[in-house]
Amino acid sequence: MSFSDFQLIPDGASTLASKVDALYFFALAVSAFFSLLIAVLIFFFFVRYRRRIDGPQVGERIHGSTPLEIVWSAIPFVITMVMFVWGAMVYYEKSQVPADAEEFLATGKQWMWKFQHPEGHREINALHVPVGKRIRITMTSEDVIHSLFIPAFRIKQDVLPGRYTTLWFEATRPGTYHLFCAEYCGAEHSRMIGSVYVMEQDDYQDWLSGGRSGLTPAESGAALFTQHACDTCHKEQRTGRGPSLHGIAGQQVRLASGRTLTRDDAYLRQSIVHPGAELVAGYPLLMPTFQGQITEEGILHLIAYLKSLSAPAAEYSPPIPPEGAEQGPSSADPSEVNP
Amino acid sequence: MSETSSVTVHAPGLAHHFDSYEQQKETSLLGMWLFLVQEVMFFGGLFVTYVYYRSLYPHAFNVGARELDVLWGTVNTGVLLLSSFTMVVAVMGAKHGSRGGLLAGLWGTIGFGLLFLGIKYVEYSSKWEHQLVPGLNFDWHGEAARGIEIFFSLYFGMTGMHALHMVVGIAIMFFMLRPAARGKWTPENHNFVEGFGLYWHFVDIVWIFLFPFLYLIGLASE
Amino acid sequence: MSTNVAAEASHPAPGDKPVHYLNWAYGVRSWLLTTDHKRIGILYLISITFFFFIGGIYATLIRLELLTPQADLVQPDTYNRLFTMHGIMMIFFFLIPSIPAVLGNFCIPLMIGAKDVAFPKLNLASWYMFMIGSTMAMFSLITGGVDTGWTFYTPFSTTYSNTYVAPVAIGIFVNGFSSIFTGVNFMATIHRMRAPGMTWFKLPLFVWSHYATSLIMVLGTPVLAITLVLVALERLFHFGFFDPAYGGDPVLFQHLFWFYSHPAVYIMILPGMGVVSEIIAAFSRKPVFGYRFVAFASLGIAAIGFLVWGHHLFLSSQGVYAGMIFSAISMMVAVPSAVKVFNWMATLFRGSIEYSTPMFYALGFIGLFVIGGLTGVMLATLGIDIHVHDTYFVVAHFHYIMVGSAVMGYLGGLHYWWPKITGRLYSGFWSHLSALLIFLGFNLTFFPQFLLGYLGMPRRYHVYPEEFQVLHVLSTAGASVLAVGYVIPLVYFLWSLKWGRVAGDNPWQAAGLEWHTSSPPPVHNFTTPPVLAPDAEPYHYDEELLTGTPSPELA
Amino acid sequence: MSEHSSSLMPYVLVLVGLLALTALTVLVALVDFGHPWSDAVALAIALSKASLVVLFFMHVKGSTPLIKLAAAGGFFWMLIFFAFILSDVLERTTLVSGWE
Repeated sequence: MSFSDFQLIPDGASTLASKVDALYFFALAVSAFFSLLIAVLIFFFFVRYRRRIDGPQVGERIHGSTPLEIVWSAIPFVITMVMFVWGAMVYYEKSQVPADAEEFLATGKQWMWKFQHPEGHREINALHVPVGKRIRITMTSEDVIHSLFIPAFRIKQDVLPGRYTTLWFEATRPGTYHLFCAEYCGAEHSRMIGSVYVMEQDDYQDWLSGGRSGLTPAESGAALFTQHACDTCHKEQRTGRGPSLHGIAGQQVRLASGRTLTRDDAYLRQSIVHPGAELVAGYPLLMPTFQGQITEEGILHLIAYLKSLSAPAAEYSPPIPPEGAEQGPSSADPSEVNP
Repeated sequence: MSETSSVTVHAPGLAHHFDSYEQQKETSLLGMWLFLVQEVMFFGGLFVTYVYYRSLYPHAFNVGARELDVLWGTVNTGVLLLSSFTMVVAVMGAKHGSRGGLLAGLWGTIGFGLLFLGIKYVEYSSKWEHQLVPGLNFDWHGEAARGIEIFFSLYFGMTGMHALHMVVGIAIMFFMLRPAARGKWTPENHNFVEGFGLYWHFVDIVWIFLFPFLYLIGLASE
Repeated sequence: MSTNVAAEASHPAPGDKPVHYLNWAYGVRSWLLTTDHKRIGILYLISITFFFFIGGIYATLIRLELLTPQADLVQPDTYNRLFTMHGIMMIFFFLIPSIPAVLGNFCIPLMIGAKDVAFPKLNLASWYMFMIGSTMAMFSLITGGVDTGWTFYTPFSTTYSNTYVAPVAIGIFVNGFSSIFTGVNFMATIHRMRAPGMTWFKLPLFVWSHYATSLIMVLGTPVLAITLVLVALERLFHFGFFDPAYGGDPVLFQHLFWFYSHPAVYIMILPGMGVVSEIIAAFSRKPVFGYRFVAFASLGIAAIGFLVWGHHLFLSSQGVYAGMIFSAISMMVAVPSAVKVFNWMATLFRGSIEYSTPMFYALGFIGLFVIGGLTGVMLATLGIDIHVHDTYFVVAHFHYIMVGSAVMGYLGGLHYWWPKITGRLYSGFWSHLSALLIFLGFNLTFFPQFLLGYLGMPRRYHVYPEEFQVLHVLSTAGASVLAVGYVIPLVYFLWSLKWGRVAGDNPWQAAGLEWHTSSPPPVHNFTTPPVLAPDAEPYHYDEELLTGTPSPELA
Repeated sequence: MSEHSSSLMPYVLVLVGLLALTALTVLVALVDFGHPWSDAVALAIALSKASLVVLFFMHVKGSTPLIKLAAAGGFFWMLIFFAFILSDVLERTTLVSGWE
């Protein structure tokens, strides 16, 4: 695509884009119709009923008409309800993340976007994605609120500190597209931008194999898990001082306060950063807080690792971290961690 | 306001733009109530914040509330209710032209109000000693620390705003003492006293809600 | 209505200089300690005009910076301060007080036949609150400004911004009380101070719209006040309320902020709608079509408008179903708004329409409001908002409402009541010219921004991709026309004070009590308190009314 | 406005009622009624106390309809404010298992 060409509608490059555009054109047509109607009426009445020296000096005393009022209340009501229902359908689709979507990770910080592919590739202010694949991005912020905005995909989602939000899309057209931060985030807000590169699937595979992949999020998480000596307490079997973490992600848990919660990403994050916030029933508070010690990216990796731990602990064998991952972790002395 | 004959020589205490004491009284009461509606929304913002975080951190709020002194809270509730009663005495005094009643009511209200603030001071300083003042002096070892920090932020935010309203009220009452002694307020026009009474009772009502939701939650379950 | 009004304006003996509210006393004290609603209106007029031009200077700098895609005029820090201070000045210190505190203050007691507002001292206190609040904001401006955006989103405002957030927040807090005092005063005045015979359905629609506005001021402003207190506590003392680092939730801040700040838009637009109803009736010489529907539409907009704030949070990770509820209710605001527009159209029908400056503004208001309102419906549509949220589409939309509509309404009202306020007429030619310039300049400035928004240009960017430049240049060109259009009225209004023709009591031959007293009005508004006959009706125009001098702009 | 007698007796009774309700709310707080009910009881007692103050100390009983409307309207609007803000947070914390 060419940036120099003057456009009125941006390129559409996702499955959602055509749906948003269709809704937009409908709303535009309605708006144009009523704007023109009112403009024409104003001009017509203004000319037709202008005061002339020899004409009537006062207007006709017409006080109103209830049927008319009902009609012109009902018409906008019906039209806006059509727009509401249609809009809600598009929004619902945007908010329902397909289960089979590949999970990318993103963290926003003043003033850059960091992305990570499921295969482990990391990018800053650039995102390479294959065409025709459903992709979801789990996002969080290191500092203030940001918002990931890809105009060509007609998609946008705020990125908040202390919380995970998700954005998903399926790209349909290869090309290079803008990526913006849409929520004002400070001095260099307008430079917190980048590019999305939509590639044919083969090209994407080439790109993946060309770059240095590094560790996948789960592998990085495994490394962090040992590096921070989490494994001294959280053992595979229930032999450690802390609960076993195998197969817990997404499951229900009973808390010391008596409530039951789902261990979703947000709960796992909170349990790492603020272990005391919601204690699991049956375990005393021994774990220190890791607030400020692990980056948001690292926490995302730990969660990915926890999710990779399958439930049947008996037959479970830990994933083998690729070479280079073990030096740091194994050297950490478990006794350093003071519960 | 049905009277069309304009009052050329104004009665004492009747502002120029009103036609009658009746209109003046109704208008001033309405104005005061509208101001209280504004106050309801002001404290409403605090209460909604409270409910919001309590639904996020139910356990922490119960634990945090155990750090407050139920006895002092109960005593203070009683003190404030008594001050509301003395305020009624003051308004009745003004209404019936009893200068003594008005002054006694005002002094009583000032006294109970100051007693309330004194007890509040004792409570605040004990929170300071226990390092329970968020931001300035906060240290909580143990579970649910973050929710407890929010609880105490709200505790100081809500009781602080309430105490500020009391300080303003007491200051106004000190300024009311002299005109009261000189008989400024008559049975025909004591709208200021009556309006101030509404304000004071409103401040009392805020405390009526603050007390159970800050001091009494989780008393049985924790 | 004139035949029904018992009291006519007093005409002093020839050669006698009439005593009115402007000349009965002179000196600074007589102004700064006045409790006369008319003089307080003038005080507000002078103050908000000052802040309008301050805000305008910021806007000019913003538009100049955006001429080019690079940051060549100002640095990012400066740019962020510019749009923040532009928003704060224009919204809190110009638009919100504009029509209510100037025209509402001046006209409501006159329109309902009262000697003053219910609480004259509170009215003066309101102006002092405004001055204290605005001075604190100005202090922050002089010492370095604020860069949070006028929305103060947390945790940026409470933790990350290095600018003077707290003084501005406290300034807006204090200024909020000016708004609350005005609202309380208007409501009590409209309830309790009406002249005998002035029943609810004889009130001018301007008064109805101010009643609705006052409701919002009283019910909404305190929530902003407490929110800003919490922001200040978190920023100054690190109390935990909104910053996730302390366990807070930034989305709660957005809820609390928009609970006031969305209805605040209706504080700006409703009085403008009231002005338009008055002007359309006066210059078509017809009763307003569907009077009761227009009156209740004001209340409807105020009530429904309170329940729609969540449409600012569609992408803030608000719940999906909560978003749908807010979207559906937002749509419903379109109904009373459309009712008003259609009723104004029907009022023009078979009118005797006079070409005059206030009428130009009123019709401009309607046209721009229609565009602003319809694009508002588009923004409330969840599916479209995903794309245009936080883009220039939003910027264009709210400028169509706040500048296109509210400022046009304010200027229209000022032109309409200027002869009543000052007793003088302004130049017909220059006022026509400036109305035209403002209309054209406005559209040239902001229409391209709709296109920019759908193309994906985010808000609050000081550098942008090059393909957006064409539209930005158009916008800046329009802004320069707009700026000229805004300066001209300042000149001819000031000129008219000394050299303008004497207006007479009722230069437009309009109905309405305010035209049945002298211009400028006497200190207590009416020499004899007016009484309305039982069969009096609002906007009653017939040939009997048309006595005296013909309309000045026709002559 | 209704003209009450100059007797303070009715107000003394209201005061006694308020103090009794204060004692009651402390006593019932010692009993665990389970999750929503303990709060509901505390809220009900607080509302009763507030009603006593509003109706008698603030003379809403016996005042004009307009004053009654103002008093009720403020409270009603605060409820709306609560309902809409909580619709969001409750959806996120209970309906959808959201952040905690």
